[in-house]
Formats: sequence, structure tokens, C-alpha cells
Amino acid sequence: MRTTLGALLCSAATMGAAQAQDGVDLEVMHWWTSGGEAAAVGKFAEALDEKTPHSWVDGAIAGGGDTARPVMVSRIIGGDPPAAFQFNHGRQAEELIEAGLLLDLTDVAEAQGWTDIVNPPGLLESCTIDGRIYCAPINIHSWNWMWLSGPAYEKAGLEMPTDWTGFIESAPALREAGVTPLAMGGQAWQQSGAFNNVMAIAIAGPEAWLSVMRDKNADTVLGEDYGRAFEAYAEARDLAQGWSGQDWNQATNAVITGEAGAQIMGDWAQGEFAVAGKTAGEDYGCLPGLGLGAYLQTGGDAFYFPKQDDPAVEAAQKELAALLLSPEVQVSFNSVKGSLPIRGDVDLTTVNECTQKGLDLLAKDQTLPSTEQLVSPDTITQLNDLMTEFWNTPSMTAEDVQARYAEVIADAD
Amino acid sequence: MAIAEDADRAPGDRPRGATRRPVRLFQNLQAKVAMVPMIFVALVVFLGGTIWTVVHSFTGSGLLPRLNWVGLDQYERLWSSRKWLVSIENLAIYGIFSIVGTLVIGFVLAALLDRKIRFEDTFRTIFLYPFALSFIVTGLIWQWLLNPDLGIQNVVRGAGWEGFAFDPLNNPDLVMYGLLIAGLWQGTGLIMCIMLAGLRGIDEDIWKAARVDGIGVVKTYVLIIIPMMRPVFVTALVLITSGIVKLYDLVVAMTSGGPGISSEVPAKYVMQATFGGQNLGQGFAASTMMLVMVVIILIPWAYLEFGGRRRG
Amino acid sequence: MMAFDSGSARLADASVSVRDLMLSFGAVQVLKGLNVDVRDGEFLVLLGPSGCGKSTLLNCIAGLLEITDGQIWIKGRNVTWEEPKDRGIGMVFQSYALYPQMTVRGNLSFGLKNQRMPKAEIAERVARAARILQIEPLLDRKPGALSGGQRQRVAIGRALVRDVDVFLFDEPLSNLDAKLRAELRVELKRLHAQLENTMVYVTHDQIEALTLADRIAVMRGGVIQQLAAPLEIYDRPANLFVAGFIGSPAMSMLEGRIAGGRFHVGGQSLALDGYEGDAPGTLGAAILGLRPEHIAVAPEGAEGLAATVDIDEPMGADKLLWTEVEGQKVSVRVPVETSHRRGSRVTLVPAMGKASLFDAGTEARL
Amino acid sequence: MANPATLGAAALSADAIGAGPMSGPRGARPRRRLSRGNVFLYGTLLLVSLYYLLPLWVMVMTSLKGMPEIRMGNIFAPPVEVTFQPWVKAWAEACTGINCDGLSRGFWNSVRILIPSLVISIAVASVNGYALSNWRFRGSETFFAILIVGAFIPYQVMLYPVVILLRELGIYGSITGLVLVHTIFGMPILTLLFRNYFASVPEELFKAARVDGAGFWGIYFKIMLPMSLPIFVVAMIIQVTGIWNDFLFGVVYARPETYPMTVQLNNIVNSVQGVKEYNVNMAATLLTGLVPLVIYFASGKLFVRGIAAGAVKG
Repeated sequence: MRTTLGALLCSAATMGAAQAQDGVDLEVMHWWTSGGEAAAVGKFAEALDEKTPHSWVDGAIAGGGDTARPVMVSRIIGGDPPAAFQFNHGRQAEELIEAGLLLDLTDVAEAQGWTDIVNPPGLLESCTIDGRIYCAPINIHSWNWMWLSGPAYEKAGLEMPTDWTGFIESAPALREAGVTPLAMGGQAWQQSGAFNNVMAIAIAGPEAWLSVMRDKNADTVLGEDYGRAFEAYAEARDLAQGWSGQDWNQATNAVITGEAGAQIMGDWAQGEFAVAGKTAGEDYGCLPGLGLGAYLQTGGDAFYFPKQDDPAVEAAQKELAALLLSPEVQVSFNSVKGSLPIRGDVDLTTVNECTQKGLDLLAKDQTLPSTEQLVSPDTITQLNDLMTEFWNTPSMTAEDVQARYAEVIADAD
Repeated sequence: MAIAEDADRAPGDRPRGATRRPVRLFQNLQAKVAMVPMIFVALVVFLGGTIWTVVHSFTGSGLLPRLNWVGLDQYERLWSSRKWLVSIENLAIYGIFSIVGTLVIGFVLAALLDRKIRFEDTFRTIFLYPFALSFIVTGLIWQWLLNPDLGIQNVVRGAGWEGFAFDPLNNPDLVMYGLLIAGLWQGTGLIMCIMLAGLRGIDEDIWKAARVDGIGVVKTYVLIIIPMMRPVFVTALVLITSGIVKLYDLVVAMTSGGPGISSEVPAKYVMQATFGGQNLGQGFAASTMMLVMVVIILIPWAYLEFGGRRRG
Repeated sequence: MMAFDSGSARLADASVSVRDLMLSFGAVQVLKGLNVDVRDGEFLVLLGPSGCGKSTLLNCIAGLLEITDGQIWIKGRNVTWEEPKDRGIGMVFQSYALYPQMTVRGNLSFGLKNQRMPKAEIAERVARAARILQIEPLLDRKPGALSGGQRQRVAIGRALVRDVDVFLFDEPLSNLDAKLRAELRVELKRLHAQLENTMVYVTHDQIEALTLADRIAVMRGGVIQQLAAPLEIYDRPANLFVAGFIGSPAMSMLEGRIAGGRFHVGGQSLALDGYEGDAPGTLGAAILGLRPEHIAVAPEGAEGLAATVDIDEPMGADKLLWTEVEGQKVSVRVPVETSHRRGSRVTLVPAMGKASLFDAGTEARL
Repeated sequence: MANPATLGAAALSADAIGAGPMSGPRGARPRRRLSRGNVFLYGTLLLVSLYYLLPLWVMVMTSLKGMPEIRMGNIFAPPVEVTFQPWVKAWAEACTGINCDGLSRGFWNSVRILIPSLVISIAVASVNGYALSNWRFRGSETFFAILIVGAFIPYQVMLYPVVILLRELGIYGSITGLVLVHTIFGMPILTLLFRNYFASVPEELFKAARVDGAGFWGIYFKIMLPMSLPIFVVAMIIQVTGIWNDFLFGVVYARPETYPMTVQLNNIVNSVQGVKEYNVNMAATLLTGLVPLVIYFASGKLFVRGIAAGAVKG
């Protein structure tokens, strides 16, 4: 018995983080583990190590947001939080903020004038609780893209289609050329995101989408617009038969190599094309909003900073927050990541055709909030479960999923 | 059995006045202090933890535990959730086949090994080594073996049988049977050893008597030996069922619940809800349901095991 | 003197006949060229210390052990390669080997059900066996609820219902306490008289052998030392081992030599004229075996062996007097009333007709 | 005593019935080597052994091949040109996210988790077993009963409460935290094992020690401990395989830097940089399974006895 008590006491003592004098080790947790993402994170690490005495301790967690977020949450409420952690824009951190576990960044925001440089302002609003800002948005990712494979269409002897209907027509030819028209990863968030964000907006239209996601109007789901969206989704399911893989970057890789004709994925997929040294327009095509109603959702990532009791660490955290939004870091990070910067006043030096399309849409303010900003994580999990069940149960028809989708929306909060 | 408390005074105690009996609590103080960790674990962690979870399963706690009562909402939501129903169904399928499979294969292998054959030890080592591996390792091994373009299907097709299809992990109806193949591969060894120990415990004369009575080998096993090994079968059954309810690592490693939600299991539902979907209340409700399942399985066994002894 | 009367040794009616039986486990030879014939209806006991091969022989007869060489005939039929169930034998084990989860009735009828015997006949046989063994009230109980004796009777019943030719017993009473063992011994004898079946009975308890057997085969190291009627073995042991093994208190052994028709031990000598066997004239080393009850005590100076009294052991019915002759111990059974002072001198007068003489070298009887 | 010549009986009886011909079956019944029974017996055993050995064979073979050979060839075939590069990469270079120091970090984490957990959990459990079997007091049996019932409660029910417990102790996410968790959840089975073992120690020994004035700890160290080496080995085997193979506690209670090997393996295999490197993944899987396998082969029979004893009693 004595030995157990002894072990506990002495270990607790050594737990206090040994603090270097001024340079602080900042452990940053995130889930950017694919090739392109890892390269982008490297840019952040370089910036922190060069420009500040502090050093970047990488806490990458594999397996996508759904796997990583729980680990971060249990770390924070478990009383041993990292220095900073990545969440998507939206309400994921709502409860953490309400529980007073996160650092208030309003002073840094005012010093750097975040309110006017961040565009669209909606990004800041989603993490502002009664006037205090708790997050540092760092990029804009939008789901609403469809990537087309140059080599696949060459094999099929076709031009890359300009929209969803064109893609549907090109499918049989692709099949003949031994190419799976659509590559879709095996994780729930990919299958569900493709509908909730991309196809719903593109086919059912932004008004219907806002009525469902913002106003939680179940009747709109049962309406004719959403009906067409569900039909298209069922069709997409058939087009995806023939390719099986888990991670999204495996599907992107299939598009790069021409194994698959196209993939519905956010603009973070462009990072993979960059790493593979492909050029937009020739090796791959990009259709914002499936080439139908081109609206971009301003999803993306933001860093949150758990409250620490050590002032030195808090100062370092604020320095990191400011650094993340500084122009140079925004440029270096977003160009490699393939996302759009949150600063309106910065132009990406190397802008390829696809990013330019995105920037134009952003300038024309044809943007919509991301689903995570409108709907609680709990509802998203339910939608994910529903859509992945539909995607993997061929016997389930569009009408079935439409009815159950409406139920989920009915009691969403 | 051993020195009960009211035996002579604990050594080292000053002899008290004859009139006052030593206070029972301070008897054998050292023993009681030595047992504090066990008492702490039993009361605080097991008992306290379980009560805490069950109580919180009636609250609406989301990311953080909160005591806002919502009555049976969590349970209603649980039983109306398609994913939970699928995980219960999966657990039933996996459970039944796993119990039957493990017991049958375990017993047959044990019977074969018990026939005084050569190389008995080598065979036993082969059948038991998977048990030493973790479920993660087993899951990954079988994930690759069952992978259509890498594993068995690819090899057999390569060997000429073109139409051969063996890809359970990507077929929602067969995925649980894919898990079963790996589960049996890992779990049967232990049950075989327990059965072998049981078989070796049977008095040799019973075998001779049966032979003299002219009863065939198979009939002897079925009609005489197996009924005699009832307690061993009961123990094996409890072992297998407790393993089934806790099924988690294997699913995470092999199919992570996929394709879609077709290989979801209750333990994974709990983990997903508690830590993933930031909905503690739902997670607590699901884990309470798992507790109920274990209780339903255990009560008959406990009654059989202990009840029997008092009555027998 | 031939061990068994050859009159009825005809092959035909020998119930069990073991011919040149050899059995070895790997290199170890357990049974070495054994031959024994059990007459029909006879109660043969295989007696010997543990590890003498008696149980192994029984298992060979039952067909539970693969023999290395030789043949086994039962009821004039060569059953060497037959399965136990086809040899017409029933076996009762030391641990009773009853099927624990079946009732007594289940145990009795299980063998018959296997031979697809019609139900009526099974019921009739079970009833007959239960009546003979007086276990009717126990038929619906489980073995766990029976006493040692009752379980033993059910085990016998299991063979009885199958109308076997030969009953084989493998030390059936050794698990029971002394009183129960005596009771069951009597019952077994009565059962044998009633059934008149051939029975081969293995035991290491000589009292069981002497009381139950028509004939006893004393065995040692896989070889039959002597095969004869109990009294024959008691009075005329074939060799030193058999003499020492049978009878308690044990036979006293006096080492000495034979010269001029007299047995000389130390300074004294004894006339051999009363001895039944044909003792040789002279023999360098010989052993005189005397059973305590075959020696009379006479006052000092009488014709016999002079001995000094050591201690006495009252045994209830009589007393055992320990004496010393020329430094060798001799025990004598005397009436309980007599008492001799320790160290006093007496003369032992052995009944030469009942004595045994052995050649010290070959240990065989002279 | 020389072996006495068998009496005439043996010889006599031979010729007396020698007349009858010794024809017909004699000696052991000729058993055909490939009798139907044997074929079935060994056939099934070999078939089942194949089912058991196949995975290990594939793992080893694939872990020694280069990627081209895997994609093109068949995974059951032995490697044409053997390369240990996958093992090296799995051990030192495989990446999870940015840091690419392979499984080695997980391995040392697992070792740092295993050693203290082993020592503390066995120490505490043996004291429990000893106290329960010899120093019972009124409540002690009820605590033990709760402990045993606790063993059957699915871990998920107690996961979150333990998170709070560790947080209050300030050791959440640390190696110490994991050590405490393994001690807690290993306690029921181990305590039962030790209690049953100490109960089988003759009681007179304990009484004699009491008479000689030895106290609670005196008896434990001087008398009980020296005698209980076998059960200690059994307990060690159960704990080593249990702790090393654990995944659930590792995922919930550890941080990325303190992830045990199993969790890190799962991360490595699931985080894909471009193409899935099966050979590296399989080498990593074998590495993770190596320690328990070595323990298993080293302890041989003891392993079986231990697990069976732990399990049968459990």
C-alpha cells in the first residue's frame, strides 16, 4: 500500500511542466496528417520557431476530425490541455467556451484588427460568445468542389465535363475505359459531407439549404428540391461502385492516377494535387458547386487556446495567435494547404486556376456558412450515421433516406 | 477459515484491561490498512463509477457532465437510433456464432488432442499463440487477409479461379462474419485449453467402462463426457460472453464500424457518443444498457454457480 | 507337485484361457509369457503387490490393452483381436466408473440401449439385476446420492444386465472402509454362488483372496508365482515370495542348512522326518518356514528348538509370542492366557507336516 | 532375491494345451497406419493448423518484401529478394502526422507503462489476496465480492468516472495515470488468483507464524512471499499480455506522446501518406505482437496454466 501512495505523490510533483526561461514549448494538436496537410503545418512550425523564442511541439492525430476531436476534448477536460488545438469553424467548441476552459483572445484581435481583416466576418462570429473572441481562424475551406481526373478523361477520350449533368453523361464512357466514375472514401464524414454541403447546395439550391440547416425546417427536406438532391446522391452512390478505400487522400490519389474519374471533396484536396506536382486545368479540373449554383461555404479551421495558469505560456499562446494571422504566414500556409486565406487584404502569389475561381466567388460574396456553423455536433453525428448507412446499404432508396433525414432535422438543435 | 477477527488480540497490541473488549475496528489494524487500495477500488471506482454513470444517463450532459435531468430522453433517443439497433443486432449475430463456434471448435480440437496423439504440444502451441496477440494486431492481420485486392481473394483469383469472391469486409451483410473469422481465430485457443484441462480431469475408468459397454467414441463424448463437463462448459460460456460484450478493439482495427454502420458494436457506440459526438448523456445511457446486458447474462450463471452450491 | 489338477484342463470348457501372453510398454516387459486357464464358473483371484502386472493382465483379458504377443480365448472363442464389447465380459472398476449424470436405471440400461435391445427386455433385465443386488429402491437416484457399497453394487449390476460370460473385478473394494469391505466380501461370495458365473478378481489384499477365491494366482514382476487353491497356497507356498506374501502375521523364516536328514540352525538341529516334501539329504543353504500357529511351546529341555522369549502381542482372540532362536526371530501363536517372562528359555516344537522348506539359492520349495 | 524359476505350472500348461494349434489371431491386432480414424484425426488437425498459421506466415512474408513485389506478386509466396527495410521503417521512420519516429516511441511508452504497472498491480493484488485469505474481517468479503462483480462490468461503464478520478489526481494523460488504470482494472482477476493460492497454503503455517509473534507484514514477507513464486509468474504472464495488448485505456487515458504501441500502431496503419505501405504496416504489426509472443513461447505450459487458472477461476 505504501508503495502505491509513494508512486502517486512523487509523480504528481514532477508533472509541473519544466518551463524554459522565456522560450515556451507549445504543443499544438491537429489532424492534418496527409502529405499536403503535413507540409502546410510545417510552414506554421517554421514560422513559430524562427520568429519567436517558442518552439512548436507537433501533436498530430491520424484518422480525421472525428477521431482527433475526442482526443483533444478529453485532454482539455482531463486537466492536461495542449497549448493550442485545431477545430473547424462553428459550434464545436461552444460548450468548452461556456465552461470557461478557453483563452479569451479579444485583446489580440483588437490589437491586430481582426474584425476588419477577416473576410467573411461570419468566421469570427461563430466563435464570439457575448462579445469575446475565443478563436483564431486561419483558413477558409469549402466543401463545395468536385475534382476531375485529366488522365481518366484522356483514357475515355472525352473532354472534362463542366458540370454535374455532364459528368453523369460521361460516366458510361468512363466505365468502358475501366475507370470508376466517382471515388468516395470509406469514412462517414466524407460520404455525409458530400451530400450535406456540396450536393444539397448545388442541386436543391442555397435557399432550400439555409431553410433546412439554419431554420431546421423539416418540410423543406421533404420538398421537391431536396428530392432531386437525394436522387442525385443515389446516382452518385451507383457511380462510386468499383473503388474501395478508407481515407479521402486515397480517393484523391485515385483521381490523380486516373483510376477514378472524379471526387467530390473540399478544396483541401488541392494540396494533394500540389504535392503530386499536378497543374490545375490540365492534369485535373475543378468545379465549384458541381458547376451548377457556384456557392462556397466558408468552412475551414481555426485554432483555439485552452486556458493555462502559467502566464508565460499564455503570452506565448497569444503570440502564436497573432503570428497565425500575420500576412506572410497566411500566404505560406494557405498556398501549400490549398485553402483560401482569411485575410481579405492579402493575395496569394502563386494562384492557380482553381484557387482563382474560389477567390472570385469569395469576392462576389457568393458564400454560405459551413454546416458546422449552423448545426450542433450531435446533429452532424446523426446525419453522418444516416448518410453512411444509406451509402453502404444499396437496398435503401432515396425516399427512405429523405424521410429519415427530415426526422433528424426535425429535432436538431 | 483462517484467523477470524475475534481471535486473540493483534500482536503488538498492549494488553488491554480485562474489563473492556478491544474495539472491533482496531483489530488487525495493519490488515485493514493494507486493504485500503482494494476497498478504494471496489467502492469508489467500481461501485461509485457505475452508479455515477447510471445516474448521469438520466441527464442531458453534452460535452461536459451536467446534472440537468431529462428523464428517459436519452434512452428513447438510444432505442430509436438506427445505429444502436444495428449494433445490438450485430452483437447478437457475433455473440451467437462466436459462442457456438468457439465451444464446438474448442471442444473438437481438445478432444482430438486428448486422443494421445504425437506432436500434441506443437499443435497446442499453434492453436494458442493467437491468444497472446492483441485484438488490434489480430484485426489488422485479418483486415489485410480479407482485403479483396491483396488477400485471399486476390491469391485464389491469381491461381486461376477467376470468379472467386471473398470480400466480407466490404459487404454490409457479411462484415460481421468477417469479424467472426478473426474473433474465432483469436479466442478458440483458450477455450480449447480449458476443455483439454477438463477432459484430462475425467477419470480414465469412465472411458474403459464405456468401451466395455460397447459405446462408440463419438457417442461416448456426446452422451457421457460432455454432460460430465458441464461446469467447464459453463465457465467457458461466461468467458466467451464477457469477451463478446467488450468487443471493441477488433472492430476498430478491422472495419472501424464500416462499411457504413454495418459493423457497429455497442462498445463502439459508447465510445463514439461519449468522446466523439460530444454527447455524454447518450454515451452513459448506452454503457448502462451494456451493463444491463452483462447482468442479464450473469445472473443465471451466478445463480447456477453459487445458488447450486448452497442448494447442492 | 503340479500346481493344478490337470483332470479338467481340457481346452474346450476353459472359460478364460490366456496363452503365452506377452505385453511390453516400449522397452519395459510387463507380462512375460503368461499362461492361465480359468475354469467355467470359477472365482480366480489375481493377487500380488502393486506393480506386479495383475491389473494389466485383467485389462488384457478385457481387451482394454493391446497385447504384444500371445492369445486370449473366452468361452473357447479366440477374442485376441475383438473389441471389449464383443468379448462377453463385464468389468467393475476400483472407482466404480458410474456415469455421474445418469440415474442408476440409466447406468444399468445404457449399455443395452446401445445394442438396440427392445425396451421390454431391457426393463426385465434391469429389474432382475436390481432384485438380485437388492438395489430396487435406488433405481431412480443419481450415483452422487449413493453410498460406496451401493455404488459398487450398481457397478456389478451394469455387467449383470448384459448376461456376460465373465465378470472382471479391478480391486473393487479398496475404496471402502474396513467394515463395509467385509460386508461386501460376503455379498460377493453369495452373488458368485447364486450366479455361478466365471469371475476374475484382482486385489492386493490377501484376506480377500483367501476368502473369495476358488483359486489364487500369486503374481510378481509379470510372472505367476503360483496358481492353486487358497489352502494349498497357504500351506504349501511354491516359493519364498509366496510364503512371505500370504498370511499375517507372516511366516517366520529360519536360515540354516540340511545335513543327514536334519535341519541345522546354529548349534541346534531338527528332525525332518515329518516333512511332506522330499527334502534332499544335504543342502548347503536352506530356509525353514514356520507359520506361528504351527509351532507349539514346550518347557525348556523338550525335543525342539531352544529359544529365548522376547515380547508378546495380545491380539484379542489369542497372543503372538516373539522369540529368538539362534539370533533369528520366530513368532508363535499362543493362547491369550499364557504368559512368559521376557528372557525366559522355552522350546519350540514345530509341526513338521505343516512346515515349508526352501532352497535359499533358488528360493523354490523343496 | 534371484528371480525364482517359474513353477512347472507355466511350462506344463504350455504343452498340456500345446496340442491345440496356436493358429488364429495372436498378439496385437495389426492396425493399419493410415486407418480411417487417423486420417481424419491428423487431417483435421493439419487443416486447422493451416488456418491458424496462415496469417502469421503472410505477415512475415509480406514484411520482408518490397512494395512492387507485393502489388504484383501473391502474398503467400516467399519474398524473391528479401529486404528488412520495412522493419527499419516501421521501427524508426513510420509517420503519424509530422513526427516520423516510427513505432519506437510507442514501444518505449509501452515498456514505461508495463514495468510500473506490473510491479504495483501484482504487489497490491498479492497483499489483497494474502489479507483476504488470512486476515478476514466482517466487511472484507463484501468488498471482494464487489471487486469480482466489477470484473464483469464492461469497462465502458467506468471509463468517464476514471477520467474524472485521474483529473482530480492531476495525472490524466501521463504514464502514471495509465499505471493506476491498469492497476485498478487488473485488480479483480489478480486478487482472486492470489486469494485462491494463499487459501491453499496450509493454515497451520499461518498459525505457527502468529504464535511466533510475526505480524501482518512479517508473515507476508518472510513466509507467504517466498512460497508464492509460481503464482507470481502466472500473475506476471496475465498482466504482461493484458497491459501490452491493451488499446482502449491507451486511447482514452494517454496523450500522443504517451500512446502505447498498440494505439500508435493503429495510428500508423490508418494515417496514409499517398499509397498504403502494406509491408511497413505488417512489419509494425509483427513488432507490436512480438513481446507477448515471446512471453508466450518462453512460458509455454505456464502460460496455459496461468490463463486457464486466471480464467477458470475468474
